[in-house]
Amino acid sequence: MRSKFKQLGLGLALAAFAGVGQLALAAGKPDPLPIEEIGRIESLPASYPEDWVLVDEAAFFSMYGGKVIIMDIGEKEHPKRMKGTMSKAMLGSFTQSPKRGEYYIIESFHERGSRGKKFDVLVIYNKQTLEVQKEIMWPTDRLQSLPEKFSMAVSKDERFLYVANFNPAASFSVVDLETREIVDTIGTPGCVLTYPTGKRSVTSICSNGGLLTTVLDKNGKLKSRKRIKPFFDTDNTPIFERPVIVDGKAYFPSFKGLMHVVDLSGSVAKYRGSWDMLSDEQKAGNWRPGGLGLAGRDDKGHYYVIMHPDGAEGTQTHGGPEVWVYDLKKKKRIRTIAAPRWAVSIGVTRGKTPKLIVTNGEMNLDIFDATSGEFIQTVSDFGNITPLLIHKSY
Amino acid sequence: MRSKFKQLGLGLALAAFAGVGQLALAAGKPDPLPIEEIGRIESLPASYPEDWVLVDEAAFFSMYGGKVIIMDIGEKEHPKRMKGTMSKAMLGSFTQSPKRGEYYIIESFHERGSRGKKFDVLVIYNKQTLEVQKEIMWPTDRLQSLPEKFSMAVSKDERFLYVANFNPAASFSVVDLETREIVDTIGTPGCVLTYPTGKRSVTSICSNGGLLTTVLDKNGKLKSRKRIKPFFDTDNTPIFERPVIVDGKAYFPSFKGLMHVVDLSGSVAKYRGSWDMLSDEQKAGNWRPGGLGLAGRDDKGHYYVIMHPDGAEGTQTHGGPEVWVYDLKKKKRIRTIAAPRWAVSIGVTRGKTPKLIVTNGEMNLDIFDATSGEFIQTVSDFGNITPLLIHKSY
Amino acid sequence: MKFLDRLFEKSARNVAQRSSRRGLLKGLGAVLVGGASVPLLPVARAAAPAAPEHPVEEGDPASCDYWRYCAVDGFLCQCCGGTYNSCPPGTEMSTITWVGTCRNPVDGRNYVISYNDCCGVGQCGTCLCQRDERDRPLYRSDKSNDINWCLGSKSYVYNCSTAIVVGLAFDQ
Amino acid sequence: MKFLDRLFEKSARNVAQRSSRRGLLKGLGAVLVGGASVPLLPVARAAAPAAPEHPVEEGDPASCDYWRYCAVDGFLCQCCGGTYNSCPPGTEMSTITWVGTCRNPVDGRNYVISYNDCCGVGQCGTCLCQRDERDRPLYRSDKSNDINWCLGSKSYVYNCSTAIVVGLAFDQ
Repeated sequence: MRSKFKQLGLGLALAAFAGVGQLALAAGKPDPLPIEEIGRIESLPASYPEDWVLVDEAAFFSMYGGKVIIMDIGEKEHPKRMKGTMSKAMLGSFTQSPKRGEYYIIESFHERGSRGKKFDVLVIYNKQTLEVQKEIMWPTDRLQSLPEKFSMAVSKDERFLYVANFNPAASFSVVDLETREIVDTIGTPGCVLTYPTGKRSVTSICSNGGLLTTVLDKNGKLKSRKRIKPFFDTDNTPIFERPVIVDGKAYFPSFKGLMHVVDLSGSVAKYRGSWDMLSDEQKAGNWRPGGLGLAGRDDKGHYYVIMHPDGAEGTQTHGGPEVWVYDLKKKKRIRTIAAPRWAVSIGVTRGKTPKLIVTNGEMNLDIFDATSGEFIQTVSDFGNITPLLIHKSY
Repeated sequence: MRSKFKQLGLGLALAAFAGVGQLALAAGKPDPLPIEEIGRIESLPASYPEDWVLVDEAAFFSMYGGKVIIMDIGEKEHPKRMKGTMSKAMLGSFTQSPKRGEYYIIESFHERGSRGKKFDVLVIYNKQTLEVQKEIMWPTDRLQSLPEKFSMAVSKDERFLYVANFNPAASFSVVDLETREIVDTIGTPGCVLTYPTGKRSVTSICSNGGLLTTVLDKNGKLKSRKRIKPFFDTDNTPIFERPVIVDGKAYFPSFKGLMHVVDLSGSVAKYRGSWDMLSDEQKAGNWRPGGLGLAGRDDKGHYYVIMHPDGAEGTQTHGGPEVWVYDLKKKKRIRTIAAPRWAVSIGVTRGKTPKLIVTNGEMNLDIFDATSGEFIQTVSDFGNITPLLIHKSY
Repeated sequence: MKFLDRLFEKSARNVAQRSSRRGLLKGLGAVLVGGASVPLLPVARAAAPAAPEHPVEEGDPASCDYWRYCAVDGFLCQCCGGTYNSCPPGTEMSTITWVGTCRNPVDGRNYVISYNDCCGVGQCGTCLCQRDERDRPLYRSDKSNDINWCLGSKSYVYNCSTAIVVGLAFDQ
Repeated sequence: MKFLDRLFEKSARNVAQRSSRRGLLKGLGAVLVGGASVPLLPVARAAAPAAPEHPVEEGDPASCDYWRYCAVDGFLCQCCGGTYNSCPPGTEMSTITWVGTCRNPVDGRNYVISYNDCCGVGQCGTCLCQRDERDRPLYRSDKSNDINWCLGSKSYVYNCSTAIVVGLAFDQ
């Protein structure tokens, strides 16, 4: 049926065009606009400009429609900001391999929307065409939660992808990015998430306040496990599970502003102690870190974190009115950036003139010069409902 | 794995409860709150109150998440308004059988969100439990468009369900609601939609400005076809494809306010002429009908339609600032109801004290007393993004 | 400041915060199982009617500051066609979940509240309530409301959250 | 008044209406096929470069009042990672579609515009534009923008709409 219509349409379109030359001639006007090509699709550069970011739109009000939106947050003209989109259904997770030029999304579906068999799929995208390169049907339940940067990670050499599972037994699966096959699924009893460690290890954070490092062999299979003893109390001195990694060290602030340092540069994680993020005065005001994607870093290795005053039990997830910037070597705050429309999550772009991106209380993006703290613009109206994580581009 | 956790949880919950009696005794306080049942699900009455309506939420910004929301629009307290929800993916269509106490939704899916094989499913719901009774995989492409009341219909005796298809060849399928099987799929060349006609006929509206009635036999299979000659010019004097049916007659206003009447009470549709909805003065002001679900009726048979001044080519879909009410027998406007926040679609509840529901310009629902025109309340914040059709309940 | 509340100007819901930190449930494993506990229920039901003084609570179960919601993060089923302890029609109640410990202001006791999600259909989309008191990150999954707890139900699609009394806290 | 424009206060887009009614395309069948017309294109391309005077247009293709959008109803691909006549990365262009007849204000000619949808991924969600001039209900499917024209593509999921010149209107 369809091909029949195509033939009909083609014939008629040709007939329509046949009249063009005559009309132009008769009127003495410039030639009419040419008939244009149909089917053109845009593509993206192999290396994205520094101001481009990938926004994890969790779509909390309609989770079927989650997506990753590629945005130029430095662009002043709204229509030029959005560069492309990938689907990310039911709180899907996103990560990327800069070297391979690939994006990884693991997402979930039921056969019929909210009904029928549920299954998870890992999808590999080409970053220039945003075309699906491969879909890998998942053998278990991936970890499905509010967006977490470390529910997926790539190994240092970008050979392996680690994906957290939770059903509610916790494990992670290892995907060989060369062969695009799952090579192992490894249990992490009582521990979750996949912090990339050393060359081929994965560290997870545990219900006892310690860590678990899973060491892989060169093929990505389980080689050994090592538990790191508890360094915090999950009830009374909890830490955020969302570290920022700088020079091989992972920085985990506690709810109350004690910064724990974990060395992930070797084959097994090592706890490196803690330091206080707050002065006595700040403590008196109950200043605390908090938010969802609450922290980030720039290429200088400076640490950015959302802070709020009057902290109390329950405020840890609610964001704050300021972003504080720390020199991690000096263990010292070096500046503060006011977030007048509130901050729930943040991101920092790469390069010498980094921008700070703040998901504000209205779920729009406020853009600041990360060095001067100067407000640049608000980016909104790009299909954003709950843009809860901001990823750097490469 | 899961059953193991269940056992653990059960044991611990029992242990927790064991302490209750002792504590109460010791404190001399009233007994503590009892442990509550887990797993209770609400259900709805067999016959809904008159003020309940079914809102077709098209979810134009995230079509995967379309739904039908059952709302008590007379209720003053927000938390008591929403009664239940059914999914309706990718511009799904909705209709109902009052006698059978069933709802019908035909919706579309890809195997993986926006990728993989696409398929359509007809879903039969029980109106009290909102549980799926049966899913029928669809043999062709249903008509997928902005919400249309007559893309589905039930026969007068509620034995058969008619569902419009479009791929882009137009047809409809007949479902036997007794056996819940498809009995026939019947082509309607150049004609679309399913206006129920007589006992077992279906009338469609055609690209030549005429109609086509398909007569079915007692088993729901094609018996004969009859074309009704054109009564309007689809280019120059177009009509809305959204009739309101009163006493077996379908009322189709033209874009410019000429009301065409089609008798659907017999086995074949009959054109019954037209009458002018507008006075000369109203015509001078270019008052015209317009909107999406632009018209409705009450149990007295009065006709409600959204009107706008300064009509022009293109304004026909944009809604208007007033609802006009007509006595169809007298062919006369009997009152006007101002819609101060604009009207895009309307619905009218059943019963002796009908309410007029207006989907306003902010995509909230403004509720009016349909008889007095008095504004009652605005209903918002119920997951509404694009609530484009309002269905009566039974 | 709860970020999701600020999403839609449409929402007029004013979500007050309550501090309800006394009474900490200890000793549970990684996951508390809320559902399918049929053998448990007769015990509870038998105890309650025989009590000389009726157990009491007060407050508005459609309001985010209702006492049971101290650790909630989601849409309140009370506004979605369900109630504070039952699911809307056409959904199912999750069998595994997270718990909080909330203080009933009437009797001063701390109760273990199971926040069983209702699953299926799609997100309810109203009465969003984010309290998060004693909510913990994913590494304490028994207390983490960031996880999609429809995990394990027939439908993994989150609709709304209930708040069900499942016991008294141990360390009161 | 275009109802979908008023949806989100976030959207600052001011959508002006234009009246562009001259030039009515007649005689097409039920459906105009926009895509896969490879044999057609060399004709167009050969004619254009040889023209003594260059064909011209003006206006902002990101604005709803751009001349080509006279019959559009949807998200403008120009804002979605595509352009007025190309699709965003990762989507595909529909092969069947509806058409409008719009007047190019520069040369005064009426052109047939094919509103090929870009399909896949999900709705773009910005630059919503509803003009609907000479849009007709479903019974004139060749001119109806209420239909999901991703019908027939690999993905039936609507992302955004382009506006492609496919010819001059007959009855100019």
